Amino acid sequence: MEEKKQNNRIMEVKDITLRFGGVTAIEGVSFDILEGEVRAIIGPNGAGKSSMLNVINGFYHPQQGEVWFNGQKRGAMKPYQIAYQGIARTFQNIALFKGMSTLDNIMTGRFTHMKSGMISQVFWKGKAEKEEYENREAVEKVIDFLEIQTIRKTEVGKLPYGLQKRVELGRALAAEPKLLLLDEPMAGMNVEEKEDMSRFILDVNEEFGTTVALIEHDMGVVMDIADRVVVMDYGKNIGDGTPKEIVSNQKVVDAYLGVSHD
Amino acid sequence: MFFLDPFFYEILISGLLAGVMYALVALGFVLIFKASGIFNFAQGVLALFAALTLVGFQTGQIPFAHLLSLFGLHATHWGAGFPTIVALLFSLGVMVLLAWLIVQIVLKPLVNQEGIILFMATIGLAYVLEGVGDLMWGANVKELNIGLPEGPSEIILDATDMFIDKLEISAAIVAIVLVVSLTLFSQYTKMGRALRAVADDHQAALSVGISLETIWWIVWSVSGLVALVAGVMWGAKSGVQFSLSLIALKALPVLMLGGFTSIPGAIVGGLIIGVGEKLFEFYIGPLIGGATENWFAYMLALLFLLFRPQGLFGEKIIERV
Amino acid sequence: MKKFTLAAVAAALVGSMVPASADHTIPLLSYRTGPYAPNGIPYADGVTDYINMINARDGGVGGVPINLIECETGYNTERGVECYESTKGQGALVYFPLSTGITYQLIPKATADDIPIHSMGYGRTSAADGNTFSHVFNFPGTYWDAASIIIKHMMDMEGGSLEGKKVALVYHNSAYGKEPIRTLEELSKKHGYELLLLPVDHPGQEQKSTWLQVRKEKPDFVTMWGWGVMNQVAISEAASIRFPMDRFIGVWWSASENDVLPAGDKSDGYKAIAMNRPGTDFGAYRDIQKHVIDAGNAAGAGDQVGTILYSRGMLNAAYMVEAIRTAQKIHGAADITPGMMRDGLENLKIDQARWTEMGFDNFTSTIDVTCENHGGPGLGAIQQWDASSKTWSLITDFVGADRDVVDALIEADASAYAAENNISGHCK
Amino acid sequence: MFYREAGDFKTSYQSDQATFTLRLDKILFWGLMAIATFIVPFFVTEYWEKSVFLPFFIYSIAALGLNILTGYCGQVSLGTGGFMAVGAYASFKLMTGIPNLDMFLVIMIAGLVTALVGVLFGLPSLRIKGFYLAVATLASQFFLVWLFNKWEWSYNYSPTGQINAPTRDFLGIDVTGPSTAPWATYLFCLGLLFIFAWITRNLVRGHIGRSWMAIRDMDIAAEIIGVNPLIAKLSAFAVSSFFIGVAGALYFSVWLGAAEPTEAFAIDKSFDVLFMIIIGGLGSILGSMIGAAFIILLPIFFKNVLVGYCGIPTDIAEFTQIIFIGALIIFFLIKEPHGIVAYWRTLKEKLRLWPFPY
Repeated sequence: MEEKKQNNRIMEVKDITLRFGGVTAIEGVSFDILEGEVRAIIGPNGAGKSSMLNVINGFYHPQQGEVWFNGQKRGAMKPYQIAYQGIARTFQNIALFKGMSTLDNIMTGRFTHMKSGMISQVFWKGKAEKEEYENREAVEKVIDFLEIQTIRKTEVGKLPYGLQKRVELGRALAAEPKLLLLDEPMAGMNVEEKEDMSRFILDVNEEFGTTVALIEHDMGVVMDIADRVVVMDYGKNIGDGTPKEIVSNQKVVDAYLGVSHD
Repeated sequence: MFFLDPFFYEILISGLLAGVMYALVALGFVLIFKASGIFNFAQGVLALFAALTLVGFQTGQIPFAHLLSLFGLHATHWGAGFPTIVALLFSLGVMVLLAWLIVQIVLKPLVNQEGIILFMATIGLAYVLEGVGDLMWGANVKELNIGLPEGPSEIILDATDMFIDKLEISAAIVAIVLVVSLTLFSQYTKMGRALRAVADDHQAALSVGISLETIWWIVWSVSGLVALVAGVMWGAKSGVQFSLSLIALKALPVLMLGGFTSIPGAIVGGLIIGVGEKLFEFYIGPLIGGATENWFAYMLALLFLLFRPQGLFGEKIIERV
Repeated sequence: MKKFTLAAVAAALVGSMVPASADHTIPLLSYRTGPYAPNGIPYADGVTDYINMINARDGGVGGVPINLIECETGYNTERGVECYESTKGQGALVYFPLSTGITYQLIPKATADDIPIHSMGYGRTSAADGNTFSHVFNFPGTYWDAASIIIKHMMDMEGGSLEGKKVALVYHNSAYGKEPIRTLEELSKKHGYELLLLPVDHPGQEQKSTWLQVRKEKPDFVTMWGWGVMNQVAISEAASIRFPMDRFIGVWWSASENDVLPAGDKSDGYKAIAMNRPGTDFGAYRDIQKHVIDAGNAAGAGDQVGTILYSRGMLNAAYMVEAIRTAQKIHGAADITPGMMRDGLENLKIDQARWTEMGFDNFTSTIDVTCENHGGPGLGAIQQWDASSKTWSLITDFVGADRDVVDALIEADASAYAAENNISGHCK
Repeated sequence: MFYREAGDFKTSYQSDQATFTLRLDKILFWGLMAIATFIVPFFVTEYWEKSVFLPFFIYSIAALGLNILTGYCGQVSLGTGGFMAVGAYASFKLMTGIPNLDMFLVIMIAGLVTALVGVLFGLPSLRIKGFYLAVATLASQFFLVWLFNKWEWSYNYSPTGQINAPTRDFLGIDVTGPSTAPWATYLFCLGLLFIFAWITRNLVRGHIGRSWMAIRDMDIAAEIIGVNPLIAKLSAFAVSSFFIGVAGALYFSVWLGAAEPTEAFAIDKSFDVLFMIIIGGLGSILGSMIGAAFIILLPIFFKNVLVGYCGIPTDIAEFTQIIFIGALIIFFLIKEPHGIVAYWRTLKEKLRLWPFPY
């Protein structure tokens, strides 16, 4: 575990400020994510965590601040361009393609890997067909990995919540991202499901070497799986360090243990 | 300069009055969409049906006369009709009954379905109503006269040299009365507050003990009333016939512009569309061949939408993940 | 797929397998539904009642009864095609589609199938050129004749000259409505009036800007090629801006009671071109009353008897009956084929004496169809509406069109069609 | 008993992604195709051709096209009539401008022209969504019809704006004009429908189709996965308009032979095709065809039964028929909101598991 810390910074956000109209969602937040680590972002509701992820994958454009990815400063980019750079994510409220099967959802996750043109697609010959089967192999690996073989052909709208979360993880994994963003991957799960999910995240991190940044409320889980933690409250960065350092940080404890803000 | 053109003001006023007529139709759409999220394709046919029923009562037509003639009954009229006011009340009664039937037969089994499904159901409804209306009252043109003043207003003509139809002025007054009373109804009555609650959140409304069915019934009844008014106004102009149901097409750009959920939006949208299309047709139309009103109304609405995708008064769409 | 085959099988069973009967089969492509139903209903009733009367009174034509097959088109071309195909196999003698769109669609098709079309005052005007359009007939007059006669009437009102005057055409923005434009343009060159074109889109419930345009341009006359609800609205709008109604002249499809009644008293004095005399004081009407209506067999709801469009339907049916008779005479056979029917139509000649025999004394113009001229004489009269008595009455005699102008236009359009479709005239 | 997979599971991805996963389905389909191709042409009469098959095939192509846009990509469009008009007028200009051009090429080029127009009118979809977009597409509907009514070049300066299809051929066999053989137009349109259904199938099983469905189901998530919404939406508009343009060209040139924009391509067309795909099943190829059959053939069926068999007056028959169709639509929606094709699927599922329901 210790050796990871010497790795490169895969992502660095510097002094990000994001406002909606008059409301400031994020104010001057900076932190970094190292290659190969599991980085957790924690904080109370409305702290700006999800907004932070939205900034990282380009859905929100901050008024101020810089985002560095792979050692390069990122200009104004659309979310789909950022996907091509190798950032994938899951969502707090599941954002699966409800009308599609599990398989199709995960296949869609490989969109950035598929390049055959319209003509080839129309005639389903040559590149289109070959590419489809190659990518299918990769997807099958993800399916095996997440143990969701039996629901391969099921429409995801009909799956129970826990499985949907897993399919969503699969969709993000299928992209083979360099950086995987998980927005509350364990929200609404029971203990057993949380254990499963934690195991998947750790496996992803260890087997594929994927860098993971996740938002999570359950401090127990965060303690178990995160290498480093950044704490946000009211749009500000109020703590950054290893899980151990964080629990002993007074500001963090206040924010969490209900020192009233009113 | 065009504003020195004496016709500019007349076209402006004509446009405003036409806009009120469009808004009358659009209002029916808005009421139903706001309370139940249904895009009611049958609104135009509802207006036709209401007007047909009114004329039927007024002139004492025998319903389904043509169908009965198959069995050798050749009468078409009872011999006497009802006075206008009674006919109006009876027609309203029919619309309320119709609303109840629609809710019970069509909407109740489709609760919680997606918007497009409900939209489709109203298409089926439009077919049924069109058939029933024609079968009941016949497909010929019927004169509709409920005693509203007609012809150019002499006072305005003398004072300004403008021809403003009294019928349209009455339509504007009726529309204003309708909107004001609808607003008062939704602000100050228990039922009105319930309606707004449903519009905001179905679950919440249900949890405070308001039956969704009742709400829908009321909304469809009110919308039937609006359809009756629109049918009367348009029917007085052109006679009551199938084409009356096509006025719905005139209301769609108004809806786009005003937002599907806003009553003031329907009015303001109607005015903008009315004035816009009339000015364009009057000044630009002759240069490009005329008959531009149909598409221009949509283009105008489209232009607005490109800047405000949710319509002029629609609730702002906030995208979040 | 299952549903499709099922429907298709049933469709075929009832649609096309009915054997051709020995009767004279005449399909009636009507529209009793849809936006133009108010115009379609009286027309269809008129045709039906007249044919039923002929069957009841004379036992048909030449001893062979007429089998009228009604088929609802809703003024829709696609359904017109279905009607055509489903009745064709039953030995249909002639088609009168009652719609410009369906007529255009059927012209090449029916010609290839050797079945004549009679588009009575509608359809393709240049079909009056019988040399090119061998199977299409549009007597007693075409839209271009109508335009010319209307202009003539305007000239009469102005004491013989339209020089420096302004004439507006308010028209249904479709192929039908655009028909008279070229003729009116040609005539404006000849007579020196200025032509103002004011299209109105279907359905035409909102015409405020059109009529403001009229107020602004102050035309001396307005003529109208309207259809359906557009007529009613135009007439009320014209009355609302106090346009003198006797200077507002419609084509024969803007000339029914339906068009003027909704406007009430304001429509008094409105004029339109007519193919026949209004009213019911004719022998044929008395026969219909006696043999059909009193017998309880009136078509439709029976409430259209005596209206302008009902009479026009009767007239249309009368032409057909007379054409069958002519065909029987030419070919010396009681049973005739569609090809013979075509010959009958092409040789149709009805003078006033014959009209009187048929029970249409002084009802309409004489008919004289030749191989070259399928447009008949091209005569029309002007009728005027009296709002107080709610009746139409003719105010002029049947007069002819400006043949120089109209014929040249027909010639030009027909030869263009002939060139496009490699038709060499069949008359010479 | 026979209706199930042989053993379970596929040994290759190829067979897993095949169009027909069940053997019986495959046999049924190709059997039907063989009958349609080799047997029906010998028996097809003009009535069947002009009133049943051609409208069914042509509307199926249009419905497939709209289904790509609305069913797969989620963009509700009411511009179908206008786009059909573009196809029809493009084919008319090609037929009269280049008389020797093969009809197949005419149809394809007409499709391409429509695709371009479709992309242009698809641009607002980048900002406008849902019913607002549906109403916005009406702008294209009304504008295009107005344009073809006014633009004299488009109808070769004929005095009325009516266009007529001259006689043209496909590989030497006449498929347009008044004296075509029923089997020729039947096979021509059947072939095109087959090709377009196959193209649809290919597109929707690949990544382009998935990008459309992703936009339909959750556009924001799709964008974050890497789908460029501009390209996804506009490609759907292009492909959809291509299909609809082809349908419009066939509608005018092969089926009707004459057209006038204000009547043939009016707003009713747009609504009818939309009804087809909703009733048949959004996002389903078979559903598009079932919907086309429902809207096009059911009225003919009713008409023939009510007027032909029962002898009811035409207008009463017509009213009864629309009441019945309306009631049927409502009934189907209550029973199966996802279109008739969902019925079919349920039936298949039951067959597969029979005799054990669970």
